[in-house]
Parts: sequence; structure tokens; C-alpha cells
Amino acid sequence: MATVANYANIFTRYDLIGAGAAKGAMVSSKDTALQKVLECVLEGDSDNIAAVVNEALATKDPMTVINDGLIRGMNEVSRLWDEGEYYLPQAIVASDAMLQGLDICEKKLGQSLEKKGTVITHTAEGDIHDLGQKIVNALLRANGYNVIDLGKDVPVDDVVAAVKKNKPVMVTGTALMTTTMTAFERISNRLLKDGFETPFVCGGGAVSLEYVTGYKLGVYGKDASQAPGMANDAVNGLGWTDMREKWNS
Amino acid sequence: MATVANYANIFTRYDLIGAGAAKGAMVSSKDTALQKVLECVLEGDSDNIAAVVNEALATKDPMTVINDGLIRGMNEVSRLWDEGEYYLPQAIVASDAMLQGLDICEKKLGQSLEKKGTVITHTAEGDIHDLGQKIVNALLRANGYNVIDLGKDVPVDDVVAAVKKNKPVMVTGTALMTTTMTAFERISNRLLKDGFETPFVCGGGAVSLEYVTGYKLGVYGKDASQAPGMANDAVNGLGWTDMREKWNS
Amino acid sequence: MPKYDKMAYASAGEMIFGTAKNPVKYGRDFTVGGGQVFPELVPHPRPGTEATKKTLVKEYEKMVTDVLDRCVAIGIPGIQIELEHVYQMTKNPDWGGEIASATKHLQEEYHRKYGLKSGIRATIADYRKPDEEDIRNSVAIETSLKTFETSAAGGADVLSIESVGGKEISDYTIVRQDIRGTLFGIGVLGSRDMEYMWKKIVDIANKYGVTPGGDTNCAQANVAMFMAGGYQDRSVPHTFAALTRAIAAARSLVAYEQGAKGPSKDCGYEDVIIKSITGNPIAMEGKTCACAHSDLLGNLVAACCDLWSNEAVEYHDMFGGTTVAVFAEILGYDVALMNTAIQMGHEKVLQELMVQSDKYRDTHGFILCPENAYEIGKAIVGNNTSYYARAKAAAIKAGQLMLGDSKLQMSAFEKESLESAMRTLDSLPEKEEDFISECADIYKKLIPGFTLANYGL
Amino acid sequence: MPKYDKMAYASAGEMIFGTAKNPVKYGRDFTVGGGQVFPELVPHPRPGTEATKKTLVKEYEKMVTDVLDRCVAIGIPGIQIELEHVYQMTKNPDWGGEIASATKHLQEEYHRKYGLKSGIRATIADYRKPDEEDIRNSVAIETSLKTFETSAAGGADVLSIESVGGKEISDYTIVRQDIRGTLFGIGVLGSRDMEYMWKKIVDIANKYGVTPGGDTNCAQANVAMFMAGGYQDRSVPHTFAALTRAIAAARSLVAYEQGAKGPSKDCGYEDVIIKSITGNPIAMEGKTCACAHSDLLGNLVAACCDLWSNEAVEYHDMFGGTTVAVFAEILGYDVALMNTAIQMGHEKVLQELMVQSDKYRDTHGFILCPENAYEIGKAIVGNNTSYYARAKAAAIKAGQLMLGDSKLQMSAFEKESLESAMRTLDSLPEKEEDFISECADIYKKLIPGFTLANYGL
Ligand code: B12
Ligand code: B12
Repeated sequence: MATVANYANIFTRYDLIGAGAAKGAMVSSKDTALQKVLECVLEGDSDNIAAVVNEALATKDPMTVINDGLIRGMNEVSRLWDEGEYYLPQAIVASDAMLQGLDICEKKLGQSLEKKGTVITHTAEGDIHDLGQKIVNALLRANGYNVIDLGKDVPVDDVVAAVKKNKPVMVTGTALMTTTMTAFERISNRLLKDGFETPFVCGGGAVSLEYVTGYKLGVYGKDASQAPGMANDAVNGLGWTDMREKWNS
Repeated sequence: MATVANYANIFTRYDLIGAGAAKGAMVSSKDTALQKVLECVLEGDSDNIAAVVNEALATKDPMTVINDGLIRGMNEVSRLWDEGEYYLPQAIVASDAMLQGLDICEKKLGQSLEKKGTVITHTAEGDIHDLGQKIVNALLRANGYNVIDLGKDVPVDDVVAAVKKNKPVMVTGTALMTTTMTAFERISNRLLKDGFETPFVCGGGAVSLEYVTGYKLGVYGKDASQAPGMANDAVNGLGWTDMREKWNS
Repeated sequence: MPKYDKMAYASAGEMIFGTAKNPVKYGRDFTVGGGQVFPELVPHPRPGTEATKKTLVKEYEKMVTDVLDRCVAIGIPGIQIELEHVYQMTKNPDWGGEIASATKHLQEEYHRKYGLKSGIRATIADYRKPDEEDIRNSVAIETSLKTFETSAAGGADVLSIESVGGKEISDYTIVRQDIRGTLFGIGVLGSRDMEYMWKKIVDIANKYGVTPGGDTNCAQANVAMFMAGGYQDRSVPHTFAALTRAIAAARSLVAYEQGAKGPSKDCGYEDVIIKSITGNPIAMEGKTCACAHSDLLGNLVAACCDLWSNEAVEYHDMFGGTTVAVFAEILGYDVALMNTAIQMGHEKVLQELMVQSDKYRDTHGFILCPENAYEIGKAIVGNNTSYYARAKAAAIKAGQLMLGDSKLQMSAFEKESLESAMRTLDSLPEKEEDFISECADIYKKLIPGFTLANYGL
Repeated sequence: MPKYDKMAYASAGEMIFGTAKNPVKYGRDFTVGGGQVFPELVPHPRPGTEATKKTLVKEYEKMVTDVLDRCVAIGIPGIQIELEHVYQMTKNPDWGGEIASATKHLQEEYHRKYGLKSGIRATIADYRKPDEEDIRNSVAIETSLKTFETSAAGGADVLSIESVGGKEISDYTIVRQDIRGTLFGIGVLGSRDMEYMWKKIVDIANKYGVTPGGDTNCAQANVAMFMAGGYQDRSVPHTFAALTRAIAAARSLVAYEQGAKGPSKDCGYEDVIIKSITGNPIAMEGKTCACAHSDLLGNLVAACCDLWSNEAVEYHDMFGGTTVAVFAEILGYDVALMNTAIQMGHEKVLQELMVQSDKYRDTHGFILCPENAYEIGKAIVGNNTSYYARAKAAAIKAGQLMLGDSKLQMSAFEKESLESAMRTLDSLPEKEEDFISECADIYKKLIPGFTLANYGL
């Protein structure tokens, strides 16, 4: 059987370009206990996080462990992910570890850290493609948001009712089918009718910028990683038109 | 070199199915002179039409030659075309011959046959794809219409002005580019503003039913062969909404 | 329980596009796997048309007519049309039935007029929610089964589904690069759910005299592959996605153990492994399904296909006609090339070209090239003691193959991700019951709503 | 006057995809005809975006980015992007220039980052109206030439046009099945107009150091082919369209006689004949240009291509990404298969498969399969006494070939149409001047606005 003389004329492995130039994590702590917390977060090591956090809490106050260990570690993870060093799973397992550590610190503190705000997430009526939503949930939680997860295949009525009840800073919708995404427009109309101007960030495979910016409140979310930034904007008082301006043009 | 064992597994020559079942023209005249006229039209024989029409006019009055020769022949051509017996070129050369014969008869009559009505045709501003329009022109003329041919790459203003001046029963537009068809909507708006409700039949490669039925006056023309039937409807008083109902749904 | 204990083919070299050991015949003169590849065209309705049954049926009639017209225009000898249900078609059983029936009438007309061969696949939407409901007794499962019936009664020739058993686990584990959980979600739970579902589907198919087609691991292996994405994506490692695919083969096989006959469902990239085991015809999709998603094995994946599909395209206008006609044309020429190769006796050469185009482009193509797929198939049938054992064996074999071919380049990150998964796989318990109880403990804590009862455990 | 008097290849057997006798090199590491086939992707803007320069430039930037991203995602080694001007880009020379420049910047960025090879073709719109104006001195020609300059200055690597000389005649004659007039409009007037235009285009290309690509007989042979359509269309006989194509080869050749170097323009289906004569690389399109139009030779037409194109696709969303990315992916895999064949030494087998897929599907494919194309090429170079003589010889040869192969089936109607055209061709005068004066008499009467002066006569 003949063999291939030169694969380079058939395909180019662009994924290998610049590979190996990995720079790794750039944060560390002089404190050994905090260093261990940092490492656990950076490695997403949920098995050991409890132990190292408890160890650190033996000598430090909870806010220090949170700020200089857990949150500092998570910020570095975000940087590594943004720069393509980490893949999504590294970001997610880190956030799992971080949230577990946080839990322990909060117990010790005797109170929960104040959340940055509440976000309601859902996957459209008739649609069970909810993986995008799950990623959004994880990333928002890792960034300090209180997430109300309405789940998948959520009737329009339920989304509207939840917004009225919880007055979130932002509501999100995921839809993967062009035949289910039409629910978003109905939600938007209902919210407006009742005087709500909550930014409504919509994303998912079949959903397009063109579609989402075709109804009021709609802001298009291309990638789950944008969700925390968008929520921050909403908390900072940006309205849906400003957000659309910023994220969708 | 290997050869193909069985082409039937690669493609099917659907064009050959039922071939040979050709039934041919089904009209004839007992009158030899009219029979020749009929044959000339059926064969699209522009070289001989003058001679045979003149021969027929020697013994018959012009209206008989027109009705029982030229128009009868042309009707049969239309039937043959509709049934897939004739190709478009047969219809067009027949109409060429028919129109030449008509000319001679009209001269003898001393007056033109009354036209069924006036139709204005054009190809959109910026567009020189005018072949569809040319076919429309030929078919409308063959069907007794006075065609005002504005040509190709016609500014919106000129189309509007021509409609105002000539008050046609119908106006047509051809566009082959999605970036030029947008002129149709502007024409429609201008006509409406000035109180004209002339049916505006738009067609051409890139133009779709969806687009044309998105603005007022617009009726979508899929095939040039529909133009005469549409013009007949317009003459019979159908408005653009009726025509859209009839042709576009 | 696993049934297959041997390979259908004596070697990978025997496997080729267009021919399957067990061809199936249905529809209008339509034989799949009988020496000729046919296109499978999947049309999707425009948003808004799902509003009423009337508008949706009309949309399908237009789409199907455009497809059949294009076949006749360019000489495509035969075609399968997949009615891949959007939610509304399954949710309302009579909609699915009526659309199948409208499609059948059109196909019959073109068969009468032109002799155009044809078949219809109905893929019922599985909209059960394993983390929210009893998936063996819910409105969702009852409705889906009802719609299988109306579809078969209406005119569908082949029944398929993209079943979602174990998705609640794999959704959690795939984005965490957790191979243990992924093996559990797909290899164990997915397989058990399929056994349950496919018994019922095969019964319905038999009741109506139609063909039970096959399933796909869209809900899991395609999620991983989709997220692994292109060369620049950083969502899921490509090596991890390849392991997921190998596991998926052990799972999707269950349909055939319960009586499915093929053609398999187009988006099951694992189907080539399944063909090596079952000898049943398979539907595949690659470059010409770019309208639905990108992949890194556009040519290779056609190497053993019996139907060649576009996965799905939404109905819209293009300069050259509507999308459904355009993709019917491209698929039509793709299969014409394959059929010419068959007619000229050059099919193995063309297959080798397809393979070499993509074998070293990415890990997914690497493990699915016929030789490697065959090896994975052997690992599956050689470990048929439990769903777990064979799925694990498939993953380990895939990993060994990837690590064993020096032409397959990997970035350091990708390689480390593979080696780490291999270490985990090696460390897992021998016995299925041990694995199940280990996983049950872990994931019941982590995944709200997850319950073993959904899987008869 | 005709220049070519011999064939570039000693036999049809020497012609193959990916390799041309005279490769051309430009852009970012981009060589066409040097042993590798590349895709040529043609994006078209959405309606409405043509409203202002700003919106149109932005639209192009988005489209080009999507294309380049997809190349990197799946590993396409290089790509050409064609800026096929919509009217507004030519009408406003600075628009065309700015879009070329924006495209170049993006290509440079991807070349720098990833080593992605690339080139840009600008196809300026020829919007002269031969029946309404002096086509050698009009605003239209001046503007077009101006836009050639701004495009070359802006960043276009290759210049092309779909020139329209003689269209006023052929539009009249093609729909009347008048082969004499078609020969006149294409073979004589078209050739003369190209001689005039291409001198100027080559000068501009030289001035800016870019490559003069080639022309296409889109305005005439494609009209005939497009109208001949599919098996069920009844607008123009397929045999007539095939004759038109042979004539077109003699005409489009003029570009190279005036200094064009290739790659030819994708929609010139006659290009394979031209490659046989000139040895210049050619761009072709077939199955994967179904987005722009259907044809009956989707595989065959790739047999000798150096670039492989989608002709044109409007920018829209699909499930799998935007249309331009989707078609870049399909083209990318198409060429990967060809390049694999080249690398494995199986290119002649793959070529034969392409050919046999469509040689007997329809007359157009039949006359354009390499052997027959080569024979038509020989008829052209063997009758190089005048544009008329060689175009007529091409048509007669094509007709003889069609009538001489019993495997090529034709309906009675198609055959009669061919035989009737052949009788007419046989009856035409020997000398060009006689033919011109005969046609001048006839068509001046029939076609309002037609004037010999437009063609220097
Ligand atoms: C995997 C998959 C499935 C799995 C879903 C598993 C799961 N875990 O969710 C299963 C098998 C269940 C499935 C089922 C079906 N599917 Co499906 N599926 C897919 C596939 C291949 C990938 C989807 C996916 O998981 N992507 C990965 C996730 C992470 O991406 P994502 O959700 O888009 O999210 C990303 C962004 O969009 C964004 N994002 C998402 N939401 C939000 C929100 C915010 C706020 C922000 C900022 C960002 C954001 O962030 C994420 C990236 O970080 C797509 C193909 C495609 N082209 O999309 C088809 C697809 C969506 N499915 C389709 C169909 C038709 C179906 C079925 C109806 C088929 C059937 N008849 O069985 C059923 C649906 C049943 C139902 N009622 O829902 C069609 C939809 C076509 C259409 N008409 O619109 C597609 C396009 C495939 C096709 N045929 O072409 N499917
Ligand atoms: C031939 C052709 C040309 C020829 C035109 C020759 C001629 N005689 O008109 C030439 C070479 C001149 C040409 C030039 C260009 N073309 Co051009 N051309 C084509 C092609 C291949 C076929 C068009 C054709 O003649 N069809 C045959 C005729 C008979 O069909 P028709 O006009 O559609 O008419 C039928 C129906 O639509 C209907 N109909 C039409 N009008 C009406 C009206 C009424 C009332 C009714 C009832 C019916 C009706 O009846 C007819 C059938 O009976 C198309 C491909 C396509 N998919 O359409 C591209 C196409 C239209 N061209 C295209 C382009 C881009 C161009 C150029 C800009 C390219 C360039 N940069 O040079 C220039 C345009 C310059 C300009 N300003 O106009 C694009 C348009 C893309 C877009 N963005 O929309 C297309 C789609 C090709 C592509 N790239 O995919 N082109």
C-alpha cells in the first residue's frame, strides 16, 4: 500500500504551533499554608482542599484565607484560562475546589460572604440542551454570584414569575434549537409589559447575535466565560442597551 | 484502466424517462394557406412567415389570419411548452415569427390590434443581469401586451417616473443580486406614497418569495412564463394582494 | 447484558463503504449496505414554523419537495430523508405522524414518476430529564413512545433516537475531565438505559413492520467532541473526547443487542466500531455536515459508511436554491464518487485516501480509522462480561493506540490529559458492581437529582 | 489575433489536479499549480450591508475572519479568498480598495500567527452595457479600470473579471437556440472585447506587481448551462449548452494571450480546455458550489483543478457556524482528499473516479472530461487563423465527440437540437470577415443597440 509522502500538504497541525511555551502559574505565597491553598485551587484538587483550608485557618483568619488563598488562586486560574494555558475543565474543577474551601471559611466566619448579586439562569421551554447553562452556572458561582438555576425546558411563565419574585440583576437563557429559542422573545415581551428591564443574556448553539438583538432586553452571549463579566456590568448599573453596546458590537 | 461496471448505481438519467413519448402539435387547419401560417408559427420560422402570411392574406381577411393562424398557432406553442414538449427557445422563436406575421396583418388592417394593456419592465439599479427581463418582455409581447422596456441598471427614480407617466397595469422588476434587489422595496414605497397600487411583480435568481412578499405591492415571479398570466390577472382587475394570494401561496 | 462476543468481519480490511454484512431493505426500493452508498438528507424547519401543525407540515412538504426535485435534477439514484424531530413533533405525537405521512406521499409520487428510490427515518426526540424525573415512567417517555408509533404508522421506514441515559452524569464529568464519571455515565448508565428503551422501540417497530434503526451517543460523546472543537479550542482535551468516543461504541452497541438492524443514526461517530462488530449498515456524517457542526475527520469518517448524511440544515434560500436542495446535491456527488469507486473496483484506494486525509489530523479520526476502530471493536467483544468491562476496555484500547503511534502528534497538555485518564482507568475496580457502588457514592453527592433507580439499580 | 498554436501537454493523461505547467506564486507563501490544491472561498455580503462603505467593509472583515478561523480550526494549510465584487464595490473604487486592504491585513495576521498560506483575488464587476453605450469609452469601463487599480494597490494578489463583450448578441441567441449568433457573440465579439480589456488589465497588474488571473465566460456559456439546468428543465437544450461551452474556451483563452497567468476564474467551466493549451493553473468549482448554482458535473470538474471554489455564498448563520466557515470547511476536506491522493501517488485513480462519476451524466461533463477537453483544445490550437475559426472548430469538435460516443445517451429532442446546430456550423462561411458581415447584417436588424464599433469593427 502506498504511503503519504508529506502530510504537511494535506493538513497543518496549527494546534502544535507554539505548544510547549507554557508558562504556568505565576502566583505564589510566602506563607506555606496559603501556598498549599493556592496550589489546591490551581490544581482543582477537591480531595485535599478541606484539609489545607482547615490547616490555614488554624493560623489565619477566614478573610485572609479567602482573599489571599482561595480568591487569589481562582483569579490566577481565570488568567491561565483566558490565555489558553488552562482548558475549561481546569477552570471548573478549580472553581469546585474554591467553592468548597469558601464554604469552610464561611462556616468559620459564621456568615456567608455577601454575594455580588443574584442571577437567574434557565434553558428554554422545549429544550433539554442544558450543558451551556450548567457551565454558566458554575462560572457565575465561582465569581461570587448567587445563581438561581431554573433548570431546562422551563415554561415562559416560570421564568417571568421567577424574575418578578427574585428581582435578579440579570437573567440568562440558553437554547440550542432555533425552534425553541423563540421563547426568549416571549419572555422579553412579558417582562417589559410588567415593567422589568432586567438584562436578558441569551446564548446557545443555534442562537445568533442577529436573533437576540432583534428583541428588547436581549444581549447575546457567545461564550459561557462572558457571563461573569456581564453580571458584573449589570451589578455596576449597566442597562441592557449599554450591555448590548459593549458586548454585541 | 478499470471500467465502470454499472452506471445505474452512480447516477440515474431521469431525463430519459418517458422520452420518445412526444405527441407533437395537435392543431391543424383545413385551409392550406392557414395551415402554412400555423406551421410557420409552430416551427418559429421567421424566414418564411412573411411569405405565408401574405399568401394567406390574399384570400382571407387579416383578422382571420390573426385569429385562426397566428394566435391559434401561438396558443398551441404555449400548450406544447407548458407540457414540456417544447423548450423555451421553441416558444420564443415562435413568438418572433408570430409577431412578424402580426405586423404584416396590422399593416393590412390599417391599424394596430388593441393591446391588452401596458406593462413596464426593468432590471434593478446596479444590476446588469437582464436576461430574465428579456424573456419576460418576449413572452408578454407574444401575449398581446404593450411592453415598455426600461432596460437594465435602472434608477429607482426612473421606474417611479415611468409608472406615473404610463400608468401600466403591472410593473415588473428583475434582480439577480441580493445587494441590488433592495431597490424594489424603495420603488414600492415611493409608488405607494404617491398613491399608486400597481402590482409590482419581482423576480430573478437571488430574489425570493420571502423577500418580495415582505413589502407592499410585491408579487413574486418565479418563472418568466408566469408573466403573461399575471398581466392577465392585473387587466382583469386583481389587485396586488389578490395576485399575491393566487401566485405566492 | 452484553451479547456480542465476536466480530462481524475477519479484519478491518474487509470493511468498506456501501457494503454491510447485513444489508437492510425498506421504503421504496431502498437497500442500505447492499453495495451502494446513498445520501441521507436531514432538513430542519425555520423558526416560527413550529407554531402550529399546519405550518410545520407545510414547511416539511416544501423541504421534502425541494430535496426530491434536486435528486431528479442531477440524477441521484436514491435518498433517505431523516425527519429529525424538533421538540414539537415529538411532544405532539400526531404532528410527527402527519409529517411522516406527508413525506411518504411525496416520496411515493417521485418513485412512481421517476423511479427515485427512497426511505424515511424518523428520529424521535428523547426529552426525558434524568435529573428531574423518573425516566422510566414519565410523560416524556410515554409521549416519545407514542410518537414512535404515530411515526411508524404514518410512514417512517426506520426508527431512531438519540437517547440521553446517563447525561446528568456525563454533563458534569465531561467538563471536569473526569474519565471515571464519564465511563459511568456512558458505559454503564447509558447502556442500561438503552437496553430499557430499545426493547420498547424494537417492539413498536415490529408491531408496525418497520425497521428499528439505531441510536447515537450524541448526548455524551458528541458533547465531548463538540466541545473539544477545533485546534484552537480549549474546552475539552481532544484526547479525552477520543476516549469518550471509544466508550460510546460499547454503549451504542446495545441498540443492536436489543434488535435494532441499522442503518445506525448519522451522528454516531462511533458507528464504524459498531459496524465492525455487528455487520449492520451505518449512517455517517463528516465534511458535508459542516452545516451542522465542524469536525476534524471530514473525509475519514466516510470510510465505511452506508448512508452519508448532512446531519441537519435549516431551510433557507441560497443563491443556488434552498439549503436542503444544496446539501442534497453535495451529498449526492459525494456518494457518486464512492459508488464510482465501487463500480470500478477502486473502493479500497478511495477509502485509503479518506483515511490518510485525517488519520493524523486529530485523535478522533485516529481512533476511528478502520484499523483502529476494528481493534477497539475487538476489545469490546473480548470483554463482554459487563457493560462496564467492555466500555472500559474500549477506552483503554483507544488510549493505547493513541500512545502507540508516533505519527500521531499531541501537545504536551493533550498527552498529559490522556496519560492521566489512562492512569485513572487502570486504577478502576475489576467488577461492575464495585464500580457502580463507588460511582454511586461519589456522584450522588455531587449531582443533584441523580438517582440509581432511573437505571434499574 | 489568436496566439496559441500548440498544446501545453503532450496528452490528456498528463493533466492532473494540483499541478500546472506554469505555477504562479503570490500572496503569503501561496503557490497555485505547484503540486497542491487549495480552496478558494468566495463570501458574499448580506443584503443591506452594501448601504455604506463602513457597513460593507465591516461585513467583509467578519466574513474573512470566520473563514480564516475555520482554516485554523481544522488544519487547512492555505486558502484563497475571492472578493467577487458586488456592484457597489466596483462602482465606488475606494470601497473595493479598502476591502482588499482589510482582507490583506487579516490574512497577514493569520500568516504571522499560524503560518496560514493565503492569497486574494479581486474580481471587478464588468457593468458595461454593450447595447446601450460605447463600451470602450464609458463611465463603466473607466470606473472598472479604476477599481482594478485600487484593488491591486489595496492588497489584491490576483485580478479577474467576468467580461461581458458580445452578451447583447448571446442573450438574444441562446434563448433562441441560434448557434450562429452564439458563435458570433462569444467566439468573435467576446474574444475581441477580451483582447481589448485584457491588455489594459495586464498593464495594471504589471504596474502594481500583482498577478493578472483570468476571465470566465460566465456571461454566455454559464447562461446557457444555467438555463439548460437539471434533467427536467426545458429552457435550453443541454447539447446546445455544451457547444456554447466549447466556443467559450476559444474565447476565454484570449486573457492568457494578452498576458494573464492564472489562476483562471472559478466559474469558467471551460478552463480545463484552457489548461490543456496554456499550462496555466485553473480555479474550478463543482459540487461544493451548489450553494451558488447546481450543475451536472460536480465531481468531474475537479479533475484538473488547481484551486477549488464554492463560487459564492451569502453570509448567514447555520447550525455549524456561518455559511462562509461551513463552505471553507467542505472545500478544505475536498482538497485534502485530492492532496492525499497526490501524496500517495494515487491522483490518477482519484481523477478517474471524478471523471466516471459524471462523464455520462450529461453532455457538459462529457465534453469537459480531460480526454475530450484535450481534443477540443487541439481543435482550437489547430485552427488558429482567427478567433472565429478556432471557436467554430471547438464547437464542431465538441459536437463530433458527443455524437461519436455511444455511451452518451441523449433524448431525441436533445440529439436533434445538436444535429441541427452541427448542420448550421457546417454551413457557415470559411473566412472570419464573411462571417462577421453575415452576422452584422442579421443582428443589427434584430438587436436594438448592437453596434460593431464596440468591437473595433
Ligand atoms: C450534544 C447535543 C445534543 C445532546 C444534548 C446533551 C446536553 N448535555 O445538553 C442531546 C443528545 C440530548 C441532544 C438532543 C437533541 N438535539 Co441536539 N445537539 C447537540 C450538539 C451536537 C452539541 C450541543 C452541545 O452540547 N454543545 C456544547 C455546549 C457547551 O454548547 P452550548 O450549549 O452552545 O453553550 C456554549 C455557548 O453557546 C455559550 N452559551 C450557552 N448558553 C449561554 C448563556 C449565556 C448567558 C452565555 C453568556 C453563554 C451561553 O456558552 C457555551 C460555551 O462556553 C448540537 C450541535 C450544535 N451545532 O450545536 C446539537 C443540536 C443543537 N441538536 C439538535 C437537535 C435537533 C436535537 C434533538 C431535537 C434531536 C432529536 N430529534 O432527538 C434533541 C432535542 C431534544 C430536546 N427537546 O431538547 C439540533 C438543533 C437544530 C435546530 N432545529 O435548531 C443541533 C443543532 C444538531 C443538529 N441536528 O444539527 N442534542
Ligand atoms: C450569467 C450570470 C452573469 C452574467 C449575466 C449575463 C446576462 N445575460 O444577464 C454576467 C457575467 C454579466 C454576470 C455578472 C455578474 N454577476 Co452574475 N450570474 C450569472 C448566473 C450564473 C446566471 C444568471 C442568469 O442569466 N440566469 C438565467 C436567467 C434567465 O434567469 P433569471 O434572470 O433568474 O430569470 C428567471 C427567473 O428568475 C424568472 N424571472 C426573472 N425576472 C423575472 C421577472 C418576472 C416579472 C417574472 C414573472 C419572472 C422573472 O424568470 C426566469 C426564468 O424563466 C447567476 C447564478 C445564479 N445563481 O443566479 C450569477 C449571479 C447572479 N451573479 C452574481 C454576481 C456577483 C455577479 C457580478 C457582481 C460578478 C462580478 N464581480 O463580476 C456581476 C454583476 C455585475 C452587475 N453590476 O450586474 C451572483 C450574485 C450574488 C449576490 N450577491 O447576490 C450570482 C448569484 C453568482 C454567484 N456568484 O453566486 N453574471
